[in-house]
Amino acid sequence: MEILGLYNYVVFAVLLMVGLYCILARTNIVKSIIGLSIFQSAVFLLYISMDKVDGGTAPIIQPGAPADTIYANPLPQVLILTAIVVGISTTALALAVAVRIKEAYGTIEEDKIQEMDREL
Amino acid sequence: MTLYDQLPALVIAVLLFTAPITYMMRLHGFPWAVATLSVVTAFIISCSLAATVFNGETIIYEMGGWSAPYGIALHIDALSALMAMLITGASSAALIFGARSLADEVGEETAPAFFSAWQLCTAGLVGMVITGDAFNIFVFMEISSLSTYVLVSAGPDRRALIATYRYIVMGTIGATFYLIGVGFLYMVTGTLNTADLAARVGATENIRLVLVAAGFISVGLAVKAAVFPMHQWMPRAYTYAPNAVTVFIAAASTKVALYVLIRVDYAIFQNSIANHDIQLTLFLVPLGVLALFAGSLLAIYEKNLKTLLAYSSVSQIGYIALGIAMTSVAGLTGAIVHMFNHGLIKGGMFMAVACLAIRYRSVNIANLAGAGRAMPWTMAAFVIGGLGLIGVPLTPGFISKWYLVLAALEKGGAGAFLIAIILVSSLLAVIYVWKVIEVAYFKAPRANAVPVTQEAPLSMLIPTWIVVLLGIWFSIDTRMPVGMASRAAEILLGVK
Amino acid sequence: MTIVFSLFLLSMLVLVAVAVLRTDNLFTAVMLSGVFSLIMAANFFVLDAADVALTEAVIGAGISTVLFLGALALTSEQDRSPPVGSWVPLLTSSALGGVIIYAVMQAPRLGDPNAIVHMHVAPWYLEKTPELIDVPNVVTAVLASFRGYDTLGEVFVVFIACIGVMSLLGRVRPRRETISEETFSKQSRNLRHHLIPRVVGKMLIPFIVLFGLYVQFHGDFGPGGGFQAGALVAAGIILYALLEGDTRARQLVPEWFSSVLVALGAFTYASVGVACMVMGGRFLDYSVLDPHDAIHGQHLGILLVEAGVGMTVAGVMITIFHAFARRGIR
Amino acid sequence: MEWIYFVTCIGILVTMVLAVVRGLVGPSIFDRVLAVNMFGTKTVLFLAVVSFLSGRPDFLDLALAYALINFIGVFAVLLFFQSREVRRAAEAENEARR
Amino acid sequence: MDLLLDIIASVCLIAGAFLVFVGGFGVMRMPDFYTRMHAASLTDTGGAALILIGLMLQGGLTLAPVKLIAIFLFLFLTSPTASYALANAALLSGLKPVCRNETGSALPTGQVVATGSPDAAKPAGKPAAKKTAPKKTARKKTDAKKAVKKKAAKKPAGKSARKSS
Repeated sequence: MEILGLYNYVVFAVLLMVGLYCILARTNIVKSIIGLSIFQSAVFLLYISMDKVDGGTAPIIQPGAPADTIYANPLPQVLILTAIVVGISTTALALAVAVRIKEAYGTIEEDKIQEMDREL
Repeated sequence: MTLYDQLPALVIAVLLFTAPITYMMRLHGFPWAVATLSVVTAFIISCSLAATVFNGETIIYEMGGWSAPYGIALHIDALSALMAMLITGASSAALIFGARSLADEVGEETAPAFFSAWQLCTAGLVGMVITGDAFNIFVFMEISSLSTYVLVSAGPDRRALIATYRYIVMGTIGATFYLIGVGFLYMVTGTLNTADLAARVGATENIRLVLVAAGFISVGLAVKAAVFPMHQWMPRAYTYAPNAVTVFIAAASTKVALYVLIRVDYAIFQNSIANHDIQLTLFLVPLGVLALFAGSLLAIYEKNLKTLLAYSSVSQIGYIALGIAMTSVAGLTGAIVHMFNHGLIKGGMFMAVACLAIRYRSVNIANLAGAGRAMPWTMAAFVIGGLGLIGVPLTPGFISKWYLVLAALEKGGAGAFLIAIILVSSLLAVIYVWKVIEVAYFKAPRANAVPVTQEAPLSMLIPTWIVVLLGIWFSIDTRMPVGMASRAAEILLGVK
Repeated sequence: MTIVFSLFLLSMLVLVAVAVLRTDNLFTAVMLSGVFSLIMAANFFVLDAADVALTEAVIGAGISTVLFLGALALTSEQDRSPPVGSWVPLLTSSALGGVIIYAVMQAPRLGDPNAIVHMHVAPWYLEKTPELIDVPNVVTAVLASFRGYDTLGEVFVVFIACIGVMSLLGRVRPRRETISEETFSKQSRNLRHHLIPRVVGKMLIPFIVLFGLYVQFHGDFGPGGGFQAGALVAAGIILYALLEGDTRARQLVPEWFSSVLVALGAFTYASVGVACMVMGGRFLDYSVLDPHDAIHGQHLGILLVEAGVGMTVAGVMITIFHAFARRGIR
Repeated sequence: MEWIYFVTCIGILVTMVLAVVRGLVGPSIFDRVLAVNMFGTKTVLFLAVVSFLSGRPDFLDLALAYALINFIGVFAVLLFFQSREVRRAAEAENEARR
Repeated sequence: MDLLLDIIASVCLIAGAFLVFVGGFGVMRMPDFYTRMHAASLTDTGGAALILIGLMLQGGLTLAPVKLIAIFLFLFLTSPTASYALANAALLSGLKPVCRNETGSALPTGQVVATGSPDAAKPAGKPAAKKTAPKKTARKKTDAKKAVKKKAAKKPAGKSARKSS
């Protein structure tokens, strides 16, 4: 059980690895951006895994709930709400840049773009 | 609450409050005017804040009236006030200076968005230096980075796009690393306030998590600060951004990441992890030394003047990293003073480059032949800046190097090695600065080139010279920067 | 129970992430990353983070998939990366993973009630929220009031993303692709000829917008708030744009309107903060908004602030969507 | 009653796994879209049952939101397919000209 | 009364879960896209309905059943619509349904054979079928379902479409 309790964090590590590998190894810009969003999502998992309390429930206080109700930790949730919005903003901006790159260079493969720039 | 008590929040509020207004301005020239007005106001506010904390006081401002660690508190001491002054000063100088060149490079239609992004970039950077909350730093880091991407992508060349893309990828990786580090810290302490973190990190048993958190935060910020092997995004971003934008981000943005590095490392980790000074030294000294050489060498072989200066920034960041790594008052003072002085020097030099660009249309060094005669004032400013990079006495670069050498002397044998390296890299700086001077002053212009006979417009030349003269002033009367920096270093190291 | 569900969901997560990495077809990758977000959201829900789950579903699975598809339509569908020859990425990412696994072995297990995280600040929020702010949803209270400054920053992050996309795609005219009249006339950028989807979709739009408003104003009591509501309302408009075409959607919600919405939302948030200062409190201290009743002041402040957030997010998402949709081949 | 919910959840989760596998295997693009769509509906059900299992039926809002979002996704895909034909034609024309 | 309600709810939930699972199984095992879609969409509505009804019985007199009804209506409207839209898109892009001939061997599945016009008014299915007639006979001889499937899987659906147009 102890090891299973750390499974979330291991998955977090694996997702980070996948995301980073996708960013670094792929030359396709849109693919890298997808990798970037996986990379960011992994961090969401880290934070949200922290907020769980055994036998708890979401931190929304019910009117008639007994006084000893256990609630999950609200703070990581707030942080991740912020981080999700930051993530989509970055993604949107990166995609807009990718579209402009396609229009300017006719391709979204970084290695080809590099060749084209070198010719100049 | 008097207005005076509200100043810490006002410096952010002024910038954020007016950014949507700037965006809605559709009249010619107004976005620039609103942006300049708000940034200059922010500069004045930061100056008055600096005056307050000059004697080593600390201002704590509780956002929303919630006391830390439950709410977010602004935390302003000598170091943050100095940085806030540098940022807002660089921002206003670059805006005033860039009125002409930005009108050229940024279209009328994109102007509202562009200047709004400029304001938010300033706000983000200032927000990072004055906040006292680890997660809040991330939020403002993202504001500043996203707006910097927008600013860089406004560059006229299509290569600006690819530079922006690289910057986005590296910047996001850096910020996410920082976020992971903060997450681990939160996991072991249950708090996000930096002062509270500093108090609680030491008590933890999960030393592995703290160590890895320190690693993630340092690497993430090193990416943001373009410390040597993580610098790849920087030269392109500086080169293809609009000229005035380069002035601003070269002067301010990487320094802020270094500031956060100093702040987090010294305030939180230095007291709580055993032997952390050695770890920091092992991390930053090799990178700093490599940066000194690699940056200078790359600069020597570079053909584009803006890229050359960007590589020189890589090597100058190496000095700052060395200063941070020494974990002594003198070293830290040197690093902080160099952050300030390098901002002044590089700002001035990029201004000179922008002046050249507006007449020559190209900043390839080969094309600048004869610039010394055609644009004597601009080139003079450039040369003074270059002397500053080398570290000649009576220029700002000398002061910071002096402190670095002092700090190295304290270290004994290893220090002598560091001094030797600092000297050698100064010599390398001589080479790349001379390379430009040689072309500009001693080469005849090409026969087929359109001759440039006009000096840069006064609206650009005057701000350039103001910055250059300020640099000289601060190298003669060193009370302000050195005073604040040494006070900041004492606070950070807990020596009083 | 949680662990069993997590086991399923997290294993699926890894599976999907690896599949995204391996596929060469970007469309497949986008679809799978939509699934990735859905799994992530379900997992958040299992971990008692209802607000985050809602946000991740609406923004991660909904809006971001639409944006990715829009970007794919304008770029290319095939990933032509050369087969990987370099070992640097592999080494870097394995080192990263190794370091993290090394560290998290000391982390408290999932759901440990004695973890330090649940000891220091968090209980204070849970305890004091009913007393100081009197809002059932503690997440909303922390988001809008205790850490309202963070949220202010976040609104400006969205704002700047909108500015950025507009300055990149909005006004600079794309290079005209040369295509024949025949191909051009075939191009239809709506689903108007699909009768069934059109009827059903249009029927649902009012409900989506209504639901968005519910999420906006019910955010104090249940999962929800400005971000989720803004994204939902935007999703309704986006659905309309998909069905009826971009041009008609822009008649419904004119461009100037959505950009005013963006600026107005951000402005509202900032000016609530300034108003607090003017009324003698600190920045974003809503208690002073009502001089007689601090809790009522908090309520008022949270309402205004969330409204600002909702406006900005809705405006931003609509604007960004239009910016991508409009830039088709012409 | 608890374990009934639990069994239902497991049933739905297994189906989700099957849908994911179909999404990974393909073979055609439409199979993937089908799998994604099906996965979405299963998520809705899963959330509904879990909200009962954890005793917080007020969280059904989430399931509702998922149902809506899933629907929009399918239309986005549909429009994407439709525009793809034109894009292909344009690409082919451009290549022929070169 | 409560017990009865519990029992009915349990039966509904279990039956629903079973149906849902059958749908998933069908999606895995069915030979081509259209049959898979059939499995998915039929059991989707049926299974979802049963599960939601089961939950409604447990909800009591609160807001929960109302929300469940809303979800039910949504799914009931959107799921078939989505299926229709998807099938339509697949057919228009020329994805052929599989049909068995007398010998019982399956025809190539999941392969795009012709580009249909996006114009819905045109019956796109017919010309596409004609075009591919020779191909069919050629493939029939191989009679190796798996081999064909593999080929289809290897080729991304788009490529062959572009070639044939």
